[in-house]
Amino acid sequence: MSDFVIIGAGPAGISAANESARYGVKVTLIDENNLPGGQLFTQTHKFFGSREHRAGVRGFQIGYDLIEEINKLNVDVLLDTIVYGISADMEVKYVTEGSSAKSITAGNILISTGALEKPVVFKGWTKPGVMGAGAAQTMMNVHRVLPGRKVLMVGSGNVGLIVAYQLKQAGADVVGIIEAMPSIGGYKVHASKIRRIGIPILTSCTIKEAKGSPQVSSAVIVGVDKNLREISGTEDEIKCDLVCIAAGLKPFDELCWLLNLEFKYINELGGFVPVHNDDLETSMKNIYIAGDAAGVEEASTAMEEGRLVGVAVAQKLEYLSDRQAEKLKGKINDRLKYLRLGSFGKKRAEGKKKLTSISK
Amino acid sequence: MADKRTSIIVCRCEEITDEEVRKAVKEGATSVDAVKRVTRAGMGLCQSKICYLNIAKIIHEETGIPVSKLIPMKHRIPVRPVKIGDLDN
Amino acid sequence: MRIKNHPILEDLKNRKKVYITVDGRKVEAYEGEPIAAAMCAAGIRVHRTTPRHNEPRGIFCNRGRCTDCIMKVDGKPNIRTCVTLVKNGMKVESIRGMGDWSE
Amino acid sequence: MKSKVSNKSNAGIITLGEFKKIPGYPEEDDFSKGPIAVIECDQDIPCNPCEEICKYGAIKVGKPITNLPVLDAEKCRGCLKCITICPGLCIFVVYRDYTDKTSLIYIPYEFSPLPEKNTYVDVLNRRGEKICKGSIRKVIKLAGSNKTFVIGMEIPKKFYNTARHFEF
Repeated sequence: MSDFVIIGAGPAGISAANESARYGVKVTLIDENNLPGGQLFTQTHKFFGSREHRAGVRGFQIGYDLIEEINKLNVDVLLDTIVYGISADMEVKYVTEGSSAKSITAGNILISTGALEKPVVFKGWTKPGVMGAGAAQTMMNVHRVLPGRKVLMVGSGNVGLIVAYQLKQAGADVVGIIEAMPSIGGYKVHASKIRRIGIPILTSCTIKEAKGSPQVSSAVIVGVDKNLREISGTEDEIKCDLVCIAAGLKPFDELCWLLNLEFKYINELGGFVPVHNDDLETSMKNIYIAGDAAGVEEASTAMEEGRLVGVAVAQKLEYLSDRQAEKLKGKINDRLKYLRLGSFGKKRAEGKKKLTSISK
Repeated sequence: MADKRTSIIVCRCEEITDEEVRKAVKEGATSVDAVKRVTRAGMGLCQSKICYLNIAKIIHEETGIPVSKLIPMKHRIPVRPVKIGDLDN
Repeated sequence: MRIKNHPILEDLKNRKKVYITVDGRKVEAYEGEPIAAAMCAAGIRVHRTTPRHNEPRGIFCNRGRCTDCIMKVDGKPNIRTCVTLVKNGMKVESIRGMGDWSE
Repeated sequence: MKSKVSNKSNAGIITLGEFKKIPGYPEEDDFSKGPIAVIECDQDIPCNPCEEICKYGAIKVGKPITNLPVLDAEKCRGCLKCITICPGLCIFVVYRDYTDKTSLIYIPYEFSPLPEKNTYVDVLNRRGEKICKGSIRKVIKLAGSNKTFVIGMEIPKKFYNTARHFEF
């Protein structure tokens, strides 16, 4: 039996663990990797935001800080552990690498399982040498192995722009970034960094085929019109040994589907997202959701959402008085509000509003 | 766009092609689950983590049903690959 | 290719060098890294060929989710090489088709 | 990457005309005072470390933090700190009148290897195009810069508003 089982030790999960354990909640934090931190350890760039959001600090550095914090608290951390099911009576079923299946009954559960990369289908996309941008990012920034020498990046959202830049930092030659839409999806400042180091960004352009045998040795790109239809005659074959797909992320929510939670389709948040209230509690009592699993945003919002759940659970278990909890939540919500301002954040804020407004 | 996409794999695990999924949809499989039952797309080791959106997109293109109405295939325990031997007790 | 002299990240120090074999070829690896990373560093990108269309496959999601990078490891088939850490002397083999059990 | 697809995209390029609309973009006169920060940030991203780090109070973001940073040229001393803290790497310090004929452009740099002092380099504009030759004069690691170096490159004066990177 555990007061609070957290599935996924990324920025949201660790933050929730820290925030609730600090007030005395007995927490079990589960992750399938051999180190907590999730994708923070792939992030070598400095984060945006303000001082309270740790702006100017690099993602992996925040990861180390969160781990240091968790080590000081009394949190039960299960690594190399896959959660393969949750039963309706709050039994979390898991397998730790090298041992047989176990289960733990949870008073509260947080599903903070992050996101999955969306695929792009084209001829040859199954060849070795085509991989997700996040896959390439893990390979270079965590494992310190260059995933390719000549890289074509497909997609110009922040992930595509940042990973292209980081590939260049790691020593790869990025031949270009292509984007099917007429304009880029990510921040202009990220695109500016890319452009001034000489990497072209082709808009209204898509990938038609990855060629090579047995692995990628070139890619055929083609121009597209406003309706994303290929314009024949504009094909070009580009030499490259790695094609990275950065077509956006979607919440990784299979445990929520398994539990038959109520979902809502919110395009701005990556697709189907579990409906939740202001405390991030889902349609099923005592089941919480936070981070990208609760709608794809950013690591900084994920950490704040995690903290919010941590406080909510501590409040529910009476480790915090209502007054204390509301005060803490108010501060977190203020910080969240700031992260969801501006033309980029606003869309996510509206998406979140749609999600929370229908659940009550 | 649809016409040029034949023979491209959409479900990586079970190696189901765009053509096969389209055929299934035309024959009446208009949900992700129905496509799975007819073609095996989504039944592989990854359990539709990668191909779900590809299938939904094809159903949308063929029938006009919005992707927002095409829920993922039914999830069952175990949702992640687990060795049968590990489940002994 | 191993990344050295990264402008942001420090070199990983004190990692113990180990060796694995991939389809009989001796491959240098570091303790604590996944099989797929060691293979990628050695330039081996094809992990298996598929049962139905006999297509080569390698790393796709690198997160243990897509299962494209599965190989036979120490006699056990269908092991996700992107999340399975190397051990000295580990025997890694490509899977042709469905893969089988041995030993 | 040569391509039949039009490569004329302005993705990631802020034109000079657009800059001039940014509140606080230095006036022509401001450049005569010495090194001065040029903040090339024109999107309402929630972010304000540049305001926090400036001990001269020369950068104002205020609340909400999606406001664009505004430079007070009077207060800016060209101390370079904002260059290293900006997560978007979009702040430069421009010393237009470094000599009679040359300017010194300070840029954020996060690549390896670092250039050595007095290296002769190709100077790149915002599109990554080579525009002239220049010389690396400063390679600076500021305290607290967290791995972001500042490189000062000397270039012909007429490029002070276009030179933004280099290659060697």
